[in-house]
Amino acid sequence: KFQETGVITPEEFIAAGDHLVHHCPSWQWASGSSDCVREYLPPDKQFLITRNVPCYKRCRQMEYSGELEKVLDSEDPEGGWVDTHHFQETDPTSLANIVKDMVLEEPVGEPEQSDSEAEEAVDMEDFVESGMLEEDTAAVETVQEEQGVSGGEILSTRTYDLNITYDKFYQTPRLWLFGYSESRTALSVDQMYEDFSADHANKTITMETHPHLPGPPQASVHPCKHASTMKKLLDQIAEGGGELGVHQYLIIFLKFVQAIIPTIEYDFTQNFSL
Amino acid sequence: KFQETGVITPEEFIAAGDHLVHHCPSWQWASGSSDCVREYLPPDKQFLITRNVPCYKRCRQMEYSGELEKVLDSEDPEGGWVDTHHFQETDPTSLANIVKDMVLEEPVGEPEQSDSEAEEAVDMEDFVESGMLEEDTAAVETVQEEQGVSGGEILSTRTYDLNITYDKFYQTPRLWLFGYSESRTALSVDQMYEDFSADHANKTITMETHPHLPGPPQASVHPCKHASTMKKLLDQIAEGGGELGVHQYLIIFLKFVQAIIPTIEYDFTQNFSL
Amino acid sequence: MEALKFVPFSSSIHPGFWTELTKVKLEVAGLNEEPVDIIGTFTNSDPPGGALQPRLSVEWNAFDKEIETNWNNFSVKGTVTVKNTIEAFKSEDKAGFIQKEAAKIWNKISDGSWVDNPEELNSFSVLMFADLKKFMFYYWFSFPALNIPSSVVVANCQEGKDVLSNNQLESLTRALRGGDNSVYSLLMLEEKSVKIVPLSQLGAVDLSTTLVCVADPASMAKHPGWTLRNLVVALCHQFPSLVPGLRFLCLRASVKDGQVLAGHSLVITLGGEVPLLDTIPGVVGWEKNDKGQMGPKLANMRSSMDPVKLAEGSVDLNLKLMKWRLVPELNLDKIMKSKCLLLGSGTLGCGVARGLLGWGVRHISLVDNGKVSFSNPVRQSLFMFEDCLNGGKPKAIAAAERLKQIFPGVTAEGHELSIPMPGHPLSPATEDGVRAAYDKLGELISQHQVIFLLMDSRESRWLPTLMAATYPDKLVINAALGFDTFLVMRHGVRPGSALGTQAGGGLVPGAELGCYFCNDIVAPGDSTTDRTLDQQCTVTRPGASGTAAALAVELAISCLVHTQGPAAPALVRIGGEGREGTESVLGTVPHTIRGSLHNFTQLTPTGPAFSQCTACSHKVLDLFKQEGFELIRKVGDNPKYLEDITGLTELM
Amino acid sequence: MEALKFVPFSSSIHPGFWTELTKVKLEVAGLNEEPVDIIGTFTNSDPPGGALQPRLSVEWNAFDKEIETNWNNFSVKGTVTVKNTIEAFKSEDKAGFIQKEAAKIWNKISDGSWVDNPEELNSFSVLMFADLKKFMFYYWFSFPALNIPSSVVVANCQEGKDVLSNNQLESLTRALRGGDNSVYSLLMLEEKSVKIVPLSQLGAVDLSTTLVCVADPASMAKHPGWTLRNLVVALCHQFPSLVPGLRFLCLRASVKDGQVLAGHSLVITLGGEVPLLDTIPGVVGWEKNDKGQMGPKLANMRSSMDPVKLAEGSVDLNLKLMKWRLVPELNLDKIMKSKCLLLGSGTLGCGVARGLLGWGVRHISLVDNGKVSFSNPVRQSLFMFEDCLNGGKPKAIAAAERLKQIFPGVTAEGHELSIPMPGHPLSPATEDGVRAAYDKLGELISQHQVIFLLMDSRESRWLPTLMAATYPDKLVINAALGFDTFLVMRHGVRPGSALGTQAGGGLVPGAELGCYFCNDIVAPGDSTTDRTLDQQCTVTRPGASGTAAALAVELAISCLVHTQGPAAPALVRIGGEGREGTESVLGTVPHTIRGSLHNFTQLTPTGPAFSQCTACSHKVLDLFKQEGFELIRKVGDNPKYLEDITGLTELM
Ligand SMILES: [Zn+2]
Ligand SMILES: [Zn+2]
Repeated sequence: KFQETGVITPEEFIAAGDHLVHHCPSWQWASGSSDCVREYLPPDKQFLITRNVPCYKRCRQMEYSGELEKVLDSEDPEGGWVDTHHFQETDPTSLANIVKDMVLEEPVGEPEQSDSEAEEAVDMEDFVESGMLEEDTAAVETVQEEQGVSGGEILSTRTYDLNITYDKFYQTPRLWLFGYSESRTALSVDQMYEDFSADHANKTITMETHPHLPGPPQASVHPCKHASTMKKLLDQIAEGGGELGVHQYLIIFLKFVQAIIPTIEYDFTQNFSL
Repeated sequence: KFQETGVITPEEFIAAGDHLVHHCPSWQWASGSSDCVREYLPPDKQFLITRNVPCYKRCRQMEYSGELEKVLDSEDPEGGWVDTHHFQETDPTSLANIVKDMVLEEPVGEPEQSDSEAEEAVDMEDFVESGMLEEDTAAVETVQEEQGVSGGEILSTRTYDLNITYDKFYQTPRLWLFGYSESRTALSVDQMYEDFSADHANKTITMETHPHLPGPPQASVHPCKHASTMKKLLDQIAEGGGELGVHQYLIIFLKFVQAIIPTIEYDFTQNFSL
Repeated sequence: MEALKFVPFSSSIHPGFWTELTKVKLEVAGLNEEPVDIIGTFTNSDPPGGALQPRLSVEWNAFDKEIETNWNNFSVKGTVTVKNTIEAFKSEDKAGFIQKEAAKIWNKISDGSWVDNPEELNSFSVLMFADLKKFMFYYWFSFPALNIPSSVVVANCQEGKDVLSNNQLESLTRALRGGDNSVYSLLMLEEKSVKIVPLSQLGAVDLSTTLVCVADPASMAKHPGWTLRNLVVALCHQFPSLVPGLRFLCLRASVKDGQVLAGHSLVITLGGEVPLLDTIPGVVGWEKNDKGQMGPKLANMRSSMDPVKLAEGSVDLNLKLMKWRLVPELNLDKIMKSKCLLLGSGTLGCGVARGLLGWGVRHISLVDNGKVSFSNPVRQSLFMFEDCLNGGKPKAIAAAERLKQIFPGVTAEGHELSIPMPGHPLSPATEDGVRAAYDKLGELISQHQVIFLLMDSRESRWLPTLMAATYPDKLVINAALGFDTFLVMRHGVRPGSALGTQAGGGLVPGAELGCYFCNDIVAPGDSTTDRTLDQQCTVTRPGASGTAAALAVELAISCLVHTQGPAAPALVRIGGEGREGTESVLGTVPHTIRGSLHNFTQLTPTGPAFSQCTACSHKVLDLFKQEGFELIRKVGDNPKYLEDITGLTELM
Repeated sequence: MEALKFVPFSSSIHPGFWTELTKVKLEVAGLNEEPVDIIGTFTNSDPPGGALQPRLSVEWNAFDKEIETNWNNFSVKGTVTVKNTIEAFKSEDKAGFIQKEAAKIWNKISDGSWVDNPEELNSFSVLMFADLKKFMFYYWFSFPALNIPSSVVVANCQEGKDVLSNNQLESLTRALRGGDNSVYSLLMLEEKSVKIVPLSQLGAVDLSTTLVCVADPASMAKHPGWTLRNLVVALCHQFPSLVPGLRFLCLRASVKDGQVLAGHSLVITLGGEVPLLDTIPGVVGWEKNDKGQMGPKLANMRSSMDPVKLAEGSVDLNLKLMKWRLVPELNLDKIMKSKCLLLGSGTLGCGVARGLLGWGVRHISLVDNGKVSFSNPVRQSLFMFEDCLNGGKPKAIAAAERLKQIFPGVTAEGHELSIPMPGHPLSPATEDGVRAAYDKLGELISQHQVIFLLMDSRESRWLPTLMAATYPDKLVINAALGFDTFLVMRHGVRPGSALGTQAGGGLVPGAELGCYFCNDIVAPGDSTTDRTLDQQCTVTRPGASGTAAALAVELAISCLVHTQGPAAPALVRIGGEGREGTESVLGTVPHTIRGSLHNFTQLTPTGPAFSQCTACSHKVLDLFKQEGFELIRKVGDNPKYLEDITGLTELM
């Protein structure tokens, strides 16, 4: 079934999720809000979550990444921890092309600015307290200073929390993204778009209510093309004489996803070549 | 203007109303509910009203009317008070034909019964009191007994109250009818249809909110063809070398109306011939 | 010498009175049961002969402090006592009630104040219970009358014209139209005229040339109406010596040829003996009901006051106008009684439901599995912003609720349901839910005559298409949207026998028309196939759904009123001469309507049924009859199964 | 020997927390300002290098009694204190607030209970003000920390991999993933493995082969995070003799290629002297704001939590999908910013308003002079039953209100206005009202770019047609209904010069297209002329208005986005090759669309302007410019006047 169509059942989703959690320790099963339990999934395995995925730079900064990586790598004891463009490095052409199909139509033009109306500015200076709060000499100063990187860019260490839910209608996994700014505030959708590949930002990412969590609508990769994309991949593998188990679905799925969101840095256990 | 189009202004309506009240004493000006005053009409001349217009028989009984009339006339000291078919008698052909145009389209078929759902029946017998109420020997017995008229018909002495309002959109008068049964309860629209000419009942009479009175929607002769009908009449008179003053509008108007509701008996002062 | 007999009042109530009474009870009186002052009127203009009983009318203005009257319309003061419960209404001491009212009149008689205000001899009191929820009004009028000593009798009864000259009558009617409209007065006869003076002048006038004038609501010969009654009692009390021989003009004034005529008024001369009258006489005056019994009347104003009934009446009338004026043969009843099932409650579902309401359809069921999201209300015409809050209401349920808010007379139900789809395999976790949905869908289809397929995916249309095709008479209307195109079609019917008998002559019988899947050689469920009309991330021009929904409804109605109903044939090509039997009273009934907003065109092609169709072919229908839910399970796992059993696989 | 320095926590809040906090404050806490228990988490998996500051995260589950944690995700108990006013938030004694929290920790240290529950050394307290109306949350985290005696210093700082062998590291990470996730424990080093025991065993282990293990949220070289801080204070108090030389494993565990790596953990050996610590030391721990100042943070969640903003965002996104996916050149901005005036708020007006909402139009004005009647809601898609009660709300106003209820982001206004009409003569009583209506209509037309004529009478369309034609750039869309037919058209523009230059080649320039009256040779206002499309007792098939309204909107939008806007040319006959310049990005922009539900056909004829048109010809326009309201008065009295001035009279 999976081999034929690229869709998976809830049971297969659980199997693939278990596989992912086992091989990618940063992923965990989560139960979500008790109000939103889907009865076709075990209560403690409602969806998958990984938190704190760093996102050092914006998509448009990708070409300047070399320098940044040096900075980051300098203190890395294990060498090369940062592994950007993982996807592009391993799959130069064909997979990338397949993933392009996840865009529903050929896009032209650039996204419009959402006309964020002038919210009344709150003067937070007014709340600053002095004197009565003693300075802490044992705390390391952490306020980010402007770093003299090319173009005067500030090093922005955003993070993302990623969720993978099961979409019953499309019978595929569905990825959700929660972004936090360097000052730990939730990113707006427009800010998140800075981290998404231009080909996808305005076409594949939609804002919807998370099926398992309370709160406002969240960014999600629309699953309407997941199955057909996966099917194409399966066909290519089959042509090459290989086979992909359904338990590997999420591993592959995350590779697709990185094509959409190339700037986030998460770990892949299994390099997979077509 | 009136001569050209058959429409009248509020001022002309007032003039024609004054003329009507003067010549037909049963008509009176009324002010209506104070919530509904139209500023383009004087407060005490908002609309015209005549009450208690008898309606002895239903349209389908018209052919048996001779006998009934005899009954009614028998005690009439002035002879021939009842003047049915006034309209038909004086204007045998041409006006009747013109009035037919007040039907919007040629009608076929007969009106459907409104599916009055079975209302829970209230047993009014249960409320009848005996014993404690003394019989009144000085009261004339008035309960209607079955009168041995042909076909065992009960003599039904309904009455109608008629109103004439000014319709600002159509710039014509508009007739309203409130019917009461022989037992003085308000007639339903279906009951009233029994008194309207079959050609008109379901086409020209609509139920609408009275512009000056509170209460549920009331039966009204839709004014959308009034002006053009009046215009045709004016043209015919002009061909005959005559002229009709705008003050006579309502007199003529009521003649039209009697073609629509032939069973009600009201007084016409001026016999008018084309 | 005859006994004095009076024609009683009958109460007559203008519908506007109930409206105002409801307002007063709800907004002013509340639970207070104290009598409220009202004003009624009577006329003395009824045509002679007694066919009309005298009427005391209360109208929309009864609660006003003062009301307009005129020469033939007289006011009477009264009260209305509205009890709070039907029990209190029933158990009210009726004798005591009228006794109390009569005592007030007697007080005015005994203290002599009636002479200056004689109209107060005349009053009425209404006892009521208003069932404001049901718009039912129980009411009982009393017109309190004091008994006249039986020794007082009628000495003579003539007509006015026998007593008054023509000149006097003319003078009288002129005075009437010009003057005030007191119920009681004195009429002084002069040579060629009359003069009207207040009743209080009674002691000061020459009674040989003066008549006591009373506006008389009655129209019977010989008998006066109620207005005279308490006056006689008052006169007996205060002027006993004047009574024998006293002449009364019971004034009646009707209109003929623009003239007011009063010659038929009664002139009554009293006779007999007047006994001492110093205590309150017996009291009568409760109105009899329609059957002549002592009981209250009931005004059931439901159909004219209940806004829900009013709405129903209005909507029906609007539709009847269509029939009366334009399409006399239109079978409105058939339309209004059709039960319609709408699968999908999105843009199309909302639009179709509204169109059906417009046609008077009273039974609409909606199905959807989604919730109302923030982007919906601007496109989906039954939803509002508030429906999106807190995660959104279930669409089908919210849509049904709104339908009732639009037209309370509709029976609308919403069902939250995921339609089982090919290519969506069952799993142990989902099986129970799918099975329940399957059963529910089957039940819904069996209960409705018209099935609208208004979903946003191709595969969800398959099972309802199949299920409906197992009946010979379901009308299935399918609508689907592209970005700026739409498709609206009716499915052919699949009676057991007819298929295969090709009728010629440029038209295709209803039994040989295709379904939505008849054009396809791929089974639904494969999401890689073209989905122009089922694009799942739906992006459409708003007008596409507006037009498609409107046309889907019109196609359904045109087909419903066709003599052959869902089996109506379709012309192969439109524009040929109107072939016998293809048109309904509303016009042609095409098989398919395809429209484009790109160039604002519209086509009505006709497509025949396909014997290897994955949804409506006999092969599939037969298998479905055998296997039922098992077939759903198989095609859930593998939609290609449909291609196999229909032979499509071989074909390719 | 270096001073002990710690990397402080930064607070990190999941949007779901604000949702839950709002719920708790509204539904549970109310005005109660007592601290509420919450749970946060931190991770020790950040990539090495210190780019990420340690984060204490509170998420959607913070108010749960217990939360899921895992090997690299540790829970921390805390409280949130929500003040009721911004003033109370501001004036709260911050020093006292944190002092109180620190005292609780000190109590646990001084009574020794921390040894069994060491995780209680770690806590946080949030001071907040929630502006729930504006969805703004002012918050200030404190992570109470007791000052360590400055004489206690770092004797040595190494990396884990320098102290533990590979086998030991591997044993450690295996234990981590399999075991519990205490923040504090003891790590006993064995030959090729490690063993983890509770911290309470501290007195019972061999400290030469045991490290105190602390999950460390920091990722900087050299400096541990906050979790170590109060532990050192507690140790100094309870085990002062053990402290010098005590080794701590500040456990950091990141993931690489599916492996958990801990070699970059810090191993810190303490040194220096431990003074007597029997009173509570100084307390620090308020979080700095984004600018490094001592101040609260602000989360403005308006755009993600305010349902109105959410709706706006959703609707916009839906439209942008159209642009992004299908029509990239679509100028959405132009559409959304167009101000639309709808003359008539009946079936067509309601439908058009909804269509415009669907296209994202934000400014819609409606005009009508009627009230909502009981038969309206089933046909007029903005009204509901309740709008009919008590005589009915004014239609235009009710419609505007509903638009806002559908989409709060719209600017919708309703105007109760009777449009002056030819053949409706002014009279002294009506003149003021007509004049005011004339002025208002002129003002409305000047303020809007798109004018929809959606009335139910022909004559009411005349003045708006004329007024709009005095501007060179108004887009006028006219829709009219018959029983089962409809007409939708755009009026040609009337720029001062262009008229008369006939362009060839099968297309008619926008300046030469006709208006609604261009086909007529009779002036509006004569009610005896044919009124098929303006039948005043409107009886139509519901689908006629549904389709016409949808097409009117689509025609307007197609025309708006055409490069020439209202001046877009129309093809004389459709179906010829797509001529240059006639299409907009959305397709053709026909002049007229005529449809019939009788046979489900649709035509798009093109009609040229008529030089003697009673509404848009230069003769009439010129006269209107000269005379203004006087012209209205004249044609009010005599609509034939229009026929005279245009020369139509002669023509006939
Ligand atoms: Zn088929
Ligand atoms: Zn024109």
